[in-house]
Amino acid sequence: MSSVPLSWYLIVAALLFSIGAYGALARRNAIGILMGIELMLNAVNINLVAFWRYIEVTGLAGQLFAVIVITVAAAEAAVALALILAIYRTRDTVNVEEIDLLKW
Amino acid sequence: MTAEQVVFVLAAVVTLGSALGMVTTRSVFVGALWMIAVFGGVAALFILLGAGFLGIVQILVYIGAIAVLILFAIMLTPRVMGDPNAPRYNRQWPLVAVMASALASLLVALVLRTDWPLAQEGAPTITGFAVELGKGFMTTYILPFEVASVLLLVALIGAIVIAREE
Amino acid sequence: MKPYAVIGAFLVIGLLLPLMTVMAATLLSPRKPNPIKQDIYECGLKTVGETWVQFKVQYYIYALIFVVFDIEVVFLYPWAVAYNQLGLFALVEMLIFAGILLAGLLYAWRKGALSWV
Amino acid sequence: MEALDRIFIRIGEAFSTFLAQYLPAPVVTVIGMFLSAIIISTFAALTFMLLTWLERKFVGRMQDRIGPNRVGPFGLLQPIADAIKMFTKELITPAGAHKVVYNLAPILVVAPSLMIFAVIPFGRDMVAADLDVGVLYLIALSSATEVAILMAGWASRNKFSLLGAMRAVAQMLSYEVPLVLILLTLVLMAGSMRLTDLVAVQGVPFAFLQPVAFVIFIVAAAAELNRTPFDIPEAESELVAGYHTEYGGMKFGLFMMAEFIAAFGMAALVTTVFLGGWRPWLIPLPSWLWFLIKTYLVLFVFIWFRGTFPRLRIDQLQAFCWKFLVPVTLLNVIVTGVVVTFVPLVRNGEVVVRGIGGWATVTVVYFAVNVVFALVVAWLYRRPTLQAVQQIQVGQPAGRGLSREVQTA
Repeated sequence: MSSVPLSWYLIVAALLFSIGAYGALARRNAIGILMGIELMLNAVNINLVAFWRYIEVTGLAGQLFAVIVITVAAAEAAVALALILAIYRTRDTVNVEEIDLLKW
Repeated sequence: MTAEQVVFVLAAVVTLGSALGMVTTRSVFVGALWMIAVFGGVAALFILLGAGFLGIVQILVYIGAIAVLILFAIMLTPRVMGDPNAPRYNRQWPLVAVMASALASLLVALVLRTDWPLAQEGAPTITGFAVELGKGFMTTYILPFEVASVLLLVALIGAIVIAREE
Repeated sequence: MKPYAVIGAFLVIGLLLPLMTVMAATLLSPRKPNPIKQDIYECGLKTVGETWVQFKVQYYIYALIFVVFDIEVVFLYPWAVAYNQLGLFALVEMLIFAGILLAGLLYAWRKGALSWV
Repeated sequence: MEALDRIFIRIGEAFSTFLAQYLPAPVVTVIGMFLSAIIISTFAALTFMLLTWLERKFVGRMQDRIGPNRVGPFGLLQPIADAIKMFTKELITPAGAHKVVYNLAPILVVAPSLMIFAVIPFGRDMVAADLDVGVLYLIALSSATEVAILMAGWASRNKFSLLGAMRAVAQMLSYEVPLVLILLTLVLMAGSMRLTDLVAVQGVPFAFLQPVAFVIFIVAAAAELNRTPFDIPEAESELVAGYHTEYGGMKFGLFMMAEFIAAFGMAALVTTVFLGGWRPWLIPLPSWLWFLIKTYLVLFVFIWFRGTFPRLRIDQLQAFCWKFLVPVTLLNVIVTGVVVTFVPLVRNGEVVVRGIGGWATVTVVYFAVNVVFALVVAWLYRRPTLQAVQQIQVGQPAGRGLSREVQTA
């Protein structure tokens, strides 16, 4: 049927997830970290849709799950960026290494 | 190589290449542009998988809403974005790089060792998926539908309260 | 699959057409750069202060409300296309959904978040 | 008549059968797809040239001028002269610009405006990509334009560019919401996001069934296109030229091209979803000709706006969108939802309205509901409107009725 095997999609998703994780953990800028997290969520969505296509193509659950993930990602980005802007206003920085008020 | 495979490889290269560009570039704004290219590549993968509706939604929400929101946030933090000498990584980045590569190799090895089922016969419901989704939201999946609106309301109120200058 | 292939063709042509236009213009146009010509335009003066001016947070608030409505689209359009196959129950469900969002909009309105301050 | 109506389809079929003699079938399909893309894109580019002339001529007449009249008869060759000028002007890259993003932005701003036409039905059976999520696709495209505009503003490293880009995108985002909600109303009535279905269901043009939505759509579309009276992002007296201040020569030309093609695309969308698309009105002309006539009528309205209205201020603009258009259109979705339940146009994917009597009933019901709806809205908004009128009469700056918080702040 489809000439692209499922494993190809899964490999792309795995690599995308790892790159996103790297971006989220290594970036200094809080917005950069958020962007990394968005990549990871995208990788998850690739997996969800790929499994929907190859295992449960008649059902809705796979794609519906992806829609919900997209919704949550958007809500998360909205609140996270609002937090970043609030921190920027008071601390004049979005560098996570300098935002350490709660460490002690 | 079939046409589908060619398109897949193209989309995958765009996605992963842009993802690498995103995490390695110095400027956050350029990083966000790379991120948009990733979103476009993922949308192409969705469409290739027969999830046309989701591919369009991916562009609509990720590029049209989330990416624009991130670009706006970058514009609103000028003292950070205007500084060309700001280092892009924190102190732990070499360690993270090792761990991320380890994770990637582990996952890929796992995927390759598993015997995945082949694609099911019969074309997926590409056309009319939106109708099916609408029916699903009104019947089986009514709870996620309404919870999503509550989530959006909470996010809206929370973000407005946090972001506004008092 | 075919409509998406056509859209792919449109994407390729849509990128190639302006690209070729710019390339043709690069070949046809003269090239005599000098520092004053390449200076940043500011009504004939030297540019004053930083380019990165501080924008109002209001821009972000509008983008934020837009995001919420944009995601609403993802839920309401499937409802709209399926509505002619469903009963009155679907209308009530949508009213709850839209009502919750309308409450969000009214909240933003009352807080003054919709005003350009 | 029939032959003339299908002339483009016939030519396409003849061409592909001719090619099929020499090439394998998949190759012919691919060539056909690219050929349709090339032809439609070229058509859009030529329309852009015609539109620049039309706009200048019409606005000139409205302002008691003649407009372009030197190059060729009636100044018709003016666009060609402009094109030659654009091509031969030096392409200046400002010193502080981010070179790659700066050069990429004009290309990326044109592509989405050309891609609009992939899903627009130009005539009977004349649609390049009959997408089942056509309406969503069009909404998604306009967001791609926003990213390109932000790229242009950021890469120029100019205050005016950056400010213009932020304003343009904020405005496009805001006005996208009423557009999307109105399209939702129409999709609800037609029960499909496919643009050909939306045309097929319009036994009576939706402009008559949803007059309030139609008027709001035209206004919001003008704002979405950054056209006067909503051209704050490019207010030449305030912001030089907005996000394309630092662009010259053909790169500037590409921004203009994107703007005009997007206007043409928006007019085509209005025609498709509100004016019955290619469906002939009374006079039997070829379907594609009817489509073009209607589209140019809508374009004329956009040009007319520009010749008539002064520019709004940004706080007025945003208040108008969020405090008037969005609540009204959201209410309209709910009202239409109720009406559709009792007077459906489509049931289980089939058009259920039959005959002249059926359509007359539907039109009367929807039109009456819209009149009542408009009156209710007028009553709800009577206070801010009256305030605005009073302020104009006593000579205060107008339009603050809707943004009361501004005055107290």
